[in-house]
Amino acid sequence: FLDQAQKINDWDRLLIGNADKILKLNTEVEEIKANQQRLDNELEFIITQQSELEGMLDSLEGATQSQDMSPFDQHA
Amino acid sequence: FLDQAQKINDWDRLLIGNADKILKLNTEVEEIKANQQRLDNELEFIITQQSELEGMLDSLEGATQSQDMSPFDQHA
Amino acid sequence: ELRERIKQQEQETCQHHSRLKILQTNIREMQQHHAVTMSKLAQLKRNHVKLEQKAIEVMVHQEITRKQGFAIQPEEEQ
Repeated sequence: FLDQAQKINDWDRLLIGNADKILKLNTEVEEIKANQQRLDNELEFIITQQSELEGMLDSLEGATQSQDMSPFDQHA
Repeated sequence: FLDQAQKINDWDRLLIGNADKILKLNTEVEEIKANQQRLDNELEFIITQQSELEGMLDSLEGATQSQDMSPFDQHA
Repeated sequence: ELRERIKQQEQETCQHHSRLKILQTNIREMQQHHAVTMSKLAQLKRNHVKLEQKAIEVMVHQEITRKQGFAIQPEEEQ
């Protein structure tokens, strides 16, 4: 009988430990999800930045080329 | 009584299985966190580099515009 | 009474089991999400390299044009 009581106590301890760890895991999962959202936003930001840069480069390229159409012609 | 013992055995196994699963999930969570950290660093790096590039292009744009103050003037 | 406690423990264990299943599903989803993000990152990096190359080309071109302008203008004045 004592043996059984001991066993029940052990189980209790294991159960409480598991419950704690599950809670902790839950918190971490929520944290990771929030982080993923933040990283997604950063990715979006970079994509926007890249298309801005591309636009700038295109107009700079255009400006440079129209400068070439000048008296000091380029045959190359 | 044997039936009862069998039942207890079953959930004892479930309890231990849970504890194992918690460990496994914990490892996976740690892995995701480490991966996220790396991703975060890479995104930061790209953002910094692109912002630098943007600064350079900005000043280049300024230079191009001042060169354009030629016959085909720019009042804008 | 002991039996009652064991029954409670059993219920809690089952509850834990189903919570762990949900957690596992969540973790799988996050792993997939991460994989998608990584492929987006790869695309971003390629694009970044292209932009950098293009920027260098434009800058070099700009520099050449500027120098030509300086070199030629005085001669033309004469």
